[in-house]
Amino acid sequence: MTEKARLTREQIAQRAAQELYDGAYVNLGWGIPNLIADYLPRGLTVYFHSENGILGMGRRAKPGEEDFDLVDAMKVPVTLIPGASIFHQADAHLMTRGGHLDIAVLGGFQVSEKGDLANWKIPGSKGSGGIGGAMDIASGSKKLIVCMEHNTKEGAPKIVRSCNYPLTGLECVDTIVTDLAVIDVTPEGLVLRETAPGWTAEEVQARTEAQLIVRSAVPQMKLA
Amino acid sequence: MTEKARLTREQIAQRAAQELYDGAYVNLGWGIPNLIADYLPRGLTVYFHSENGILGMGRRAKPGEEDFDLVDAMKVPVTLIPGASIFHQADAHLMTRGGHLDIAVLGGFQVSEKGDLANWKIPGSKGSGGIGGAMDIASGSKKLIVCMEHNTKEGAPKIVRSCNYPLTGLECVDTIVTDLAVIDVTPEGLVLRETAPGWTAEEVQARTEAQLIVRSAVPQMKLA
Amino acid sequence: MKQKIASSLDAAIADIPDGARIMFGGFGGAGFPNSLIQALSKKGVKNITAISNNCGTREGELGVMFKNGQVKHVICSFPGPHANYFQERFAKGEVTCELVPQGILCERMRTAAAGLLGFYTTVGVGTEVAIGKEERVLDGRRCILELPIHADYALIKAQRADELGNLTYRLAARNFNPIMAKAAKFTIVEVEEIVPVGAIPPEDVITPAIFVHRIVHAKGMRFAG
Amino acid sequence: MKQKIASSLDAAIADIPDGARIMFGGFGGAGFPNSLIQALSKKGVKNITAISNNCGTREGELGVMFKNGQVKHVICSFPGPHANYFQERFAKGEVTCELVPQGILCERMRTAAAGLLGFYTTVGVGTEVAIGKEERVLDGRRCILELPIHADYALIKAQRADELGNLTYRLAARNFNPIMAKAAKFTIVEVEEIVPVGAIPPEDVITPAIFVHRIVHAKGMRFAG
Repeated sequence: MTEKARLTREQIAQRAAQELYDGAYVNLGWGIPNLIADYLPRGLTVYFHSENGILGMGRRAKPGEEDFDLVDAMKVPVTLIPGASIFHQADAHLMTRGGHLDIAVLGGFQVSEKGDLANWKIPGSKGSGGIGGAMDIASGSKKLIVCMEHNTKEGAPKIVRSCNYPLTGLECVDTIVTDLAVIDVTPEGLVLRETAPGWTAEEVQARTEAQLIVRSAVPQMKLA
Repeated sequence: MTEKARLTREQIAQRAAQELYDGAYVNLGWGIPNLIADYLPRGLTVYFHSENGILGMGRRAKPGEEDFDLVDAMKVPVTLIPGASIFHQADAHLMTRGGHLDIAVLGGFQVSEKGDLANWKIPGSKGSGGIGGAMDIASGSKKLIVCMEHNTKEGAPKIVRSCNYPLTGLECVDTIVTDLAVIDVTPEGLVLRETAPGWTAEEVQARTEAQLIVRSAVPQMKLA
Repeated sequence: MKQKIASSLDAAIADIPDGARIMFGGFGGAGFPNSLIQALSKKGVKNITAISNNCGTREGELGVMFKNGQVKHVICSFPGPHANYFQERFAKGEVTCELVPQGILCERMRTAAAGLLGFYTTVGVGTEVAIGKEERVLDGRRCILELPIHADYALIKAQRADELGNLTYRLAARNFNPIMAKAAKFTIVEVEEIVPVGAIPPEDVITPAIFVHRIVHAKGMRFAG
Repeated sequence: MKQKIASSLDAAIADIPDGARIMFGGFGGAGFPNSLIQALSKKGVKNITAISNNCGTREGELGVMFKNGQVKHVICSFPGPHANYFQERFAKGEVTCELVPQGILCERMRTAAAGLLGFYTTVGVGTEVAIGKEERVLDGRRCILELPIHADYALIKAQRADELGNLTYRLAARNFNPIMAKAAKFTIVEVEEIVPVGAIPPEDVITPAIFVHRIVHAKGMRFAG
């Protein structure tokens, strides 16, 4: 059976970018989330936060323009927009934990039906692993969005009843954006908000371990 | 019986000033301690700390020179010396509690033989009372000096076996400078280091409730 | 861009309801949001819980709020020698007061700001401050558990804001203001000068705009000692 | 005035003994005390406990210390994709590692700096990070107790120092440096520029001189990604 086309990583980022709003303070994590800044809807001013003490990151620095004292959390030279500010790492995480960021977007290995997130370590992986800022960010953002593929390369569901990967945080995820769907974590459970173009709710459910709540007709994502 | 002359408040400050040393970071509390800056030995540079976020306070502002955004903890307009810095109140107390100040000097109502300090409230006094920065300062300075009269106006001893005034901190005082003596708080007990000019160790002990340890000959203070 | 600039002092505090928990910046006569306090007094907001280092200087600073009977509870470190309106109400039992060591007051607010739930300190052990608090031994030292202080609003004073809300302060007028800006749910700042976005170099910002929700221009007011 | 300026990088770290607990500033290639690390590597100090956000970039930053086997234990948040020398030693059991969430790493150092004894946080609850830590409920939320991280030394990088030790940093090279300066018993800073006392305006100082014990001039070193 050949599967229908899923969203590319860039399209996941593009859909997730629609969740941002004007004036929002936003942290973008490693992986797909880091692509979101490229798909910011026109006319929107968003203040991007970096764990190393920046609020108001602009676009990446162009070749020749790089200042290696001005890098994002992925070590990429960036620029500042007007109104940016610089502070130390403790204040940067006071912002993440303290509920000051409007939106944080993280990558994910698994999300549970209760909104638990696993995103920092693959079971049985070699080496020390590394946590970085993910646990602080997961704990305190007003809204946490997770961007990831809906299934592993082997086809296993990543939206599960209970995570069996090492956890990043409990009951912290608000919205999941995948290559198949947009799903909200609610007190009632996981609500299927949108499907990828060409996919039905039943097809998405078949690729999801956790039960999805389907309220009337589920619209398809718009990726203009 | 007419008592011999005791030190004036200014002389207590003058003796306490001799405990400071070049390059020291020092906080001076209300009352007698606040007079110490006037008796700083010549050639000494001391960095005075203020709880409202100043390190490197200089002399009080002269008339006409006052800047009411630059006041000490007693609300007196001050000046800055070269090398001064400004920070917020949380960082100011990170310094007091965290063991960063070399010396703090506080006023006192009572000091116990273990170095407990009572200095913020008189038992039975009306009103709310007020703590200010004293408890933070008492908890963390590398060396805490208390400046006070040796006895109350009624003649009661203020260096006692156990404080019956509301406490500021437990086992926090290192040295007591009074109008009769300099006393160190040691693991063995209160050691009489110096007496006021014209006073003997026995006379000081007679005006002290706590037992003083007298090691050989006790010198008299030098107030050149 | 969000419009954060209020058209007047009255507009800046118009939505503060009775019963609000409010932090007020300032220390030693410097850095008090006196214009905002005057507006709050005029509006007649009641049953306030005030979080502030002190309780006013006669009618000045928070004094007018106590004079008018607008405060029901205060969390402070040092009411101050001229807080007569506070002391009168306190003596009559019309205002209750929690005294907190000054640095611990800062830390409890910072704990709220940083999304933490409490901390252990040696400050206050064995004193009246420890009454009713959990005590234990950590690292061989007696310590007590202190809990965060949250607030609905912070009313603060800065020297300069850009239109986005990045702030700088003048000298020791900084004091409690940056901490309260971070700790409260909604921060209203009075400033002597509003400059365009970008006019404050990013490294010079003391309070980033993320902590500032409303800005109002006011000529600095000061009350004599 | 205390003389804090060391005559050379070697002199600046000459008294750091084997077994020392050392904090190292830096993040994302910026703000690393690379010249001091090189000197420490040359001196051959052993059995170090290193406290750092990450564990080096190949031989760069802390990498050389792991390559040479000078570190026995590391407290970090994210060893990093190019920390191959650390990972080799870790796999062989020659280095032990405590992983700490990045913001909690900051707070645990700040707790040491501020003379506090521990704090409660929701960060890490229900994860591997919580293993062996006290858990309780405060304000209706599950939280764990985190303890301070102390150090004998902090090795940090700043842009500019005055001769007294007041520091400023450049852009995001600030990162962990000001926190570590406050937390360690003895702070050694490498700076690109030393200016006379009084040259840094008091309001612009990021790290007050009270936290800085030794200053050494060094041309900034940087290692590619």
